Amino acid sequence: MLHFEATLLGHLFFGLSLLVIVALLRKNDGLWHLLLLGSLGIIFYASSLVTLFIGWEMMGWSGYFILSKTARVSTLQRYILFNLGGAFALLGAIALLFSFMGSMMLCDIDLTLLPVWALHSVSALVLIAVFVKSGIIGAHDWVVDSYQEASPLFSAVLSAILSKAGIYLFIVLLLKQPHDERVLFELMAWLGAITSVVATFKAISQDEIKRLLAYSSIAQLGYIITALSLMQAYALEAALYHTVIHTLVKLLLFVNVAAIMAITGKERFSELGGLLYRVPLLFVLLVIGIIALAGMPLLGGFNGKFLLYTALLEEKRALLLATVMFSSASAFLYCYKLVYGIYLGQRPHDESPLHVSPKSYYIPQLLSAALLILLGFLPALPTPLFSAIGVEAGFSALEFTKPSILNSPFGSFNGAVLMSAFGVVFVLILGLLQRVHSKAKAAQNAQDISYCGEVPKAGVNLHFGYGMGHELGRIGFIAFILRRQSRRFWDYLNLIVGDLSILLRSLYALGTQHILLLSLLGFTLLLLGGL
Amino acid sequence: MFDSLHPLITMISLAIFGVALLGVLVKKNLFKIFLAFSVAESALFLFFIGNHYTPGLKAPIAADGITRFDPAFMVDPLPQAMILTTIVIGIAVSALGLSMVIRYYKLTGHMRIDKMDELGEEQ
Amino acid sequence: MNLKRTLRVETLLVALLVSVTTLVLMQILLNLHLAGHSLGDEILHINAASTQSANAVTSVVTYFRGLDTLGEVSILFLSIFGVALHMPRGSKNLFSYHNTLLYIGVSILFPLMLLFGVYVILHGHLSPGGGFQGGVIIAGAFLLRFLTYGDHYELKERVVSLSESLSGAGFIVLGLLGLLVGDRIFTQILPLGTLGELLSGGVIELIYIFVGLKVSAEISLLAEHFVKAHNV
Amino acid sequence: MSLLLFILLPLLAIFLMPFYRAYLHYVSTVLSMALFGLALTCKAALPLVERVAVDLPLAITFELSSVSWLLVTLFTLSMSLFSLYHLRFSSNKALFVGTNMLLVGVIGLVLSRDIFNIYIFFEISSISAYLLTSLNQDAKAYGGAIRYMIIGAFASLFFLLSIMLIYLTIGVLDLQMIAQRFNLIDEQVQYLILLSLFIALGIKTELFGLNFWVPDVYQASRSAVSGLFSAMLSKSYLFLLFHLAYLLHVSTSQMAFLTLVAALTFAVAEFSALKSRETKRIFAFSTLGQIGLIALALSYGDTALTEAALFLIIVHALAKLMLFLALDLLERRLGSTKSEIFARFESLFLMAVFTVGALSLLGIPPFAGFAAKLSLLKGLAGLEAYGAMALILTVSLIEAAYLFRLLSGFRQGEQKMVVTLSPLERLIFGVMMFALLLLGLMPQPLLALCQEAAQAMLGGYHAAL
Repeated sequence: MLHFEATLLGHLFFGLSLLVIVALLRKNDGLWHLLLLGSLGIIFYASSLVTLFIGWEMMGWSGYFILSKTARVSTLQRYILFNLGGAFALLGAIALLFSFMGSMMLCDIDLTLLPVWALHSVSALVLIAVFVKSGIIGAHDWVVDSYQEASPLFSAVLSAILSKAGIYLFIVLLLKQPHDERVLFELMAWLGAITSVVATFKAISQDEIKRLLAYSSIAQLGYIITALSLMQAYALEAALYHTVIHTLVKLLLFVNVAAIMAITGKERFSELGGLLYRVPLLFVLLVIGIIALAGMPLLGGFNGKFLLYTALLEEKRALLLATVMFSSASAFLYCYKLVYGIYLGQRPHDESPLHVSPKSYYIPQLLSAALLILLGFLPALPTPLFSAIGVEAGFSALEFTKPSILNSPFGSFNGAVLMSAFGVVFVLILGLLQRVHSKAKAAQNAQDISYCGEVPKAGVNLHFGYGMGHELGRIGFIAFILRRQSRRFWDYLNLIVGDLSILLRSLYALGTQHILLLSLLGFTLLLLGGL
Repeated sequence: MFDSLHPLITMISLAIFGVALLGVLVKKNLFKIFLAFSVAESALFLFFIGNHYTPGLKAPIAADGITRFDPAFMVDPLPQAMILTTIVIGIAVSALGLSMVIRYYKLTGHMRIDKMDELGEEQ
Repeated sequence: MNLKRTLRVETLLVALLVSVTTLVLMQILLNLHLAGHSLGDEILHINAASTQSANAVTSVVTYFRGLDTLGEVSILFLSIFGVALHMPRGSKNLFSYHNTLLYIGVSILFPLMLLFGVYVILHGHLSPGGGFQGGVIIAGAFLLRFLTYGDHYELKERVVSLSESLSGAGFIVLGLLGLLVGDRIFTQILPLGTLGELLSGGVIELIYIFVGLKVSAEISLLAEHFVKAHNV
Repeated sequence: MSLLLFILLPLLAIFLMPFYRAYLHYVSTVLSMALFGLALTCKAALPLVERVAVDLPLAITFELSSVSWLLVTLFTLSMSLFSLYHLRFSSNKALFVGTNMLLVGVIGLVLSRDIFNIYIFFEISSISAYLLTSLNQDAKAYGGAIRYMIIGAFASLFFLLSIMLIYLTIGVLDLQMIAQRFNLIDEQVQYLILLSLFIALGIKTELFGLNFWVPDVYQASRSAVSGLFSAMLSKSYLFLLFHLAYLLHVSTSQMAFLTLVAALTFAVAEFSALKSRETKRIFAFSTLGQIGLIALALSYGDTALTEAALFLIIVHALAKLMLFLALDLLERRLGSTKSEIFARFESLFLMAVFTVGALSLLGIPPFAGFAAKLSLLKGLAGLEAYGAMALILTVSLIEAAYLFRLLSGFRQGEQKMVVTLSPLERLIFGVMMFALLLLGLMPQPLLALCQEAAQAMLGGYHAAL
């Protein structure tokens, strides 16, 4: 049943998952994490469809049992039902493929041989699995609840690596599509873009930190889905690059939040603030993560976005490019909220004691921050690996000159020069501020805003970090997004299925004589029918 | 009137079978249901043996003068053996059923089939 | 008499359905073409030769289809066991009124019925009757005693269960012997004797004695449990 | 060595019961294990045909084809596991007689090739099932048993009617000879015989429209006994129904009707399990669902699908027996089988047992259910039965919903009763879990056996088409 084969793509994804899981391994739930790592290994090194599916399902239910330590039953049910829904769709696609291909081996899969209707149904079924796993809008309820209710470190694993399984599945199964049958992937591109816009605005209006990060990973995965749906060499590199960056960023952010929760025991913006001077190192690490997350030119985050924008330009998808840019720009709002809400502003009034965060939380953060900075200096470092994967998947090789120069269809930029220039400017401004800081007057308490001629009452908390998203609701377009709840659709569906089950179950509460009557009725009707 | 008794026997036995089925489906008392089942079984036996019997044939036993077993003047012994077995099975089922009904009556105080509500979802 | 109370609508509907079913069955089964040559004719031809038993039905029941009888005996055992399980023997007899006329009559009749029962069992392969019929006659005799002797009369548990189990085991061992001695289960391992003699029919007679013993023990046990089910 | 030993030895053990009244559970274990060993030894000499007392056309033929061999081995294995589980408890006369009679009836149904003899084993298995249902001797048990008897008597009426019609119109009782002469009789009587057989066996196979009594019976009887019912009873009737259907060359439109009924069985049963609060009823609905699935696969008459169905029969019997025995453990300690007992016990081993059982039922890798579901879907895709595939995949989601709701009970509840298992119980459940895992990872050897059995079962049917 199990056939394995090492591929470059497998090495990349398994390397990432190894990095994430080993970095977050704790002693008490080690067994389940190793089982999870095993199932990821099975997925990423599977050479037959059956092995891929076995790994996929084992990842599903081992994740279920880790999540079941902390999550509520309704979230667990939602998690397992969405995941199994995707998995059964994948199983249907595998059975369908087998009936046409005759063999289960991945190397024999050639989608061009399929008749059109079979191609569309197989792609649709696999896409269901991909969409559910990466939490595309509509199938994202389980993502948000599970990330919030998982233990802090496991939500890091969930967001950093488990969500990438869908990406791997798409690359392995659907990337080699015949050119003329692309209508499904047009839809997929738009779905990815819409997801990122909606998820970004939902993220901004969240009060719990982990829900914000959950919506943010949905948004980032939306970019990757859009990149993949273009099926073009640079778009594939953009997707792979963004996968690596997203794994590192989410690992950093979630562990950072875990450290904050370990220190303060709080997980809402409204209960946090002003921790800059308590844990400056965490603040610096978070800022590095934010810069990469927002895709600003400095750190690695920009490279993935840069490739995605140029690929979209090359494919002449202007409207799609505009949407992606809009959502990526507005993404900066929740990045700023993350920094401001936790570290800047003033301490809340309850002054609960602060604990010291465990040392082991710093290691993964430092590791991923270092990698992000490295990718900032040498943006084209992974390009040879990505181009080899692209060639393996049947695309043309990418041009590669030096690790520090990232080329794309519309020009290239030198990361090293950029980073060093920024470093010099940063040091200059820091020195300037340091001298000015000595003459600045320290505010006695949170209420001292005499420079604007107003003295607020004692109870007022001026730290508006948590309220940042509220006024967004007044904008018509965003209010429309925030009000739409796909959860209501799934709950309504659950209600209908529940009522149908109670109705059907009443059949099994019939009296004995009614059962006999039905059988006799059936006998007579069939007899009359058959004569 | 008939060239052979078979149509008559079939009609009578199926009529009894119908009445017995009606008894099973309508009667509320458990005892009567089990009795209706044994009536239905006997109706089937009547139908089966009746259709095997043609007037003038003797029982398949070599006694008082008959020494040769010849199908020309002897009835087919196999249905008799089958019915002998099914009768005993019929007794066995009704004896077990009635003993359970008695015990059920002692436990719940009623023997009505439409009031048997111990099983189901609410319990 | 209030028509509505006696003829509920549901009964009418069910009656309609059942009558439709019966009429359709009648329509099919009335012009039934019977099989020209059936298994029974086959048996009649070879009965004399292979079993030397005068009663063809007995030879079918015990020899040609001996396994069905074994199955049927185990079904009887199963249901009697169920009855004994669900209705344990009370001490009070339902018919414990004392009637001297019945008492004298039954004490005369009891041995005669036993004798007649044994006769019917033993002559299963010669005349109509056999294990089942004889067993039930013997059980009838015991039932008569229950009706008249009141509470203090009861079957000896040891004897009844012993005879029941030994006769059942005997029946099976006879079948297994057929496998060891002959080439298949339930073959004729005893000499066939000549038709019409008491000792004819080979294994048939022995099987029917075992069946007779078992049925008489079980049906009398059944009678006792039903008769003494009063205050359980 | 003869096939009849499978039937005569248990009967002998039952008749000689008064001699070893106190050691019944030991005798039952040794007997079922001996029969299991016997079944394994006669694998080499398949197909074994044996005639009782005389030669055809009068004899009762017994045949151990590779399908029957597979089923007999499964039944004796489940019986051995069942009696091993009961070794700990004191020897119970009724349980000994009921279970061994059930084994005789079920093996007889699978081996016998004579229509009247099948009726005898039909009655033996039914009456022992009635007895086993009423084992608890309380109002609930008797209510269930009486309902079961009434419906069983109704089924045996129709079975009797069909046998009588067969003998009246064809004059023979051996299945092979009936099959040869079946299309000589006129059309309507043929249809009537097939229909009454379908009603009788449909009730016993628990197909849709005829299975509304099943949850009550499973709820009335003890969990361990329900485990036996779902592992042995319904499977043997499934084999009988389709064996007769293939033998009597049922028309493709009637087979399509069977497919529809099977699909309905699967869907309705799984749907009604969703909101049920009584664990035994949930497992009963799950058994009905799996039977619907097996019947669906068998009704296509295709070798690949029959192979998947036979594999599913074995895997489901093992998984369901394990679940019911574990439930029996809980029922004895906690007294009730409402679905909240899952939140009221504390035992890591038992949680693992329920989890493995539920995952295998669902067809989730790496357990055996997955291999069965995969070969089923591959077979259906091969026949381009996409509707059936879609049905199986969507309804499995419903199945996942209620099974995982049960499992989620482990995490809730505060004061939990610690349940300790004896080493023997750990061994039994450990062996069954290992078997499910092994069959999941390496199903090929068993699949090959099922393939050979499927060809044997369908040989005649394909030759005639």
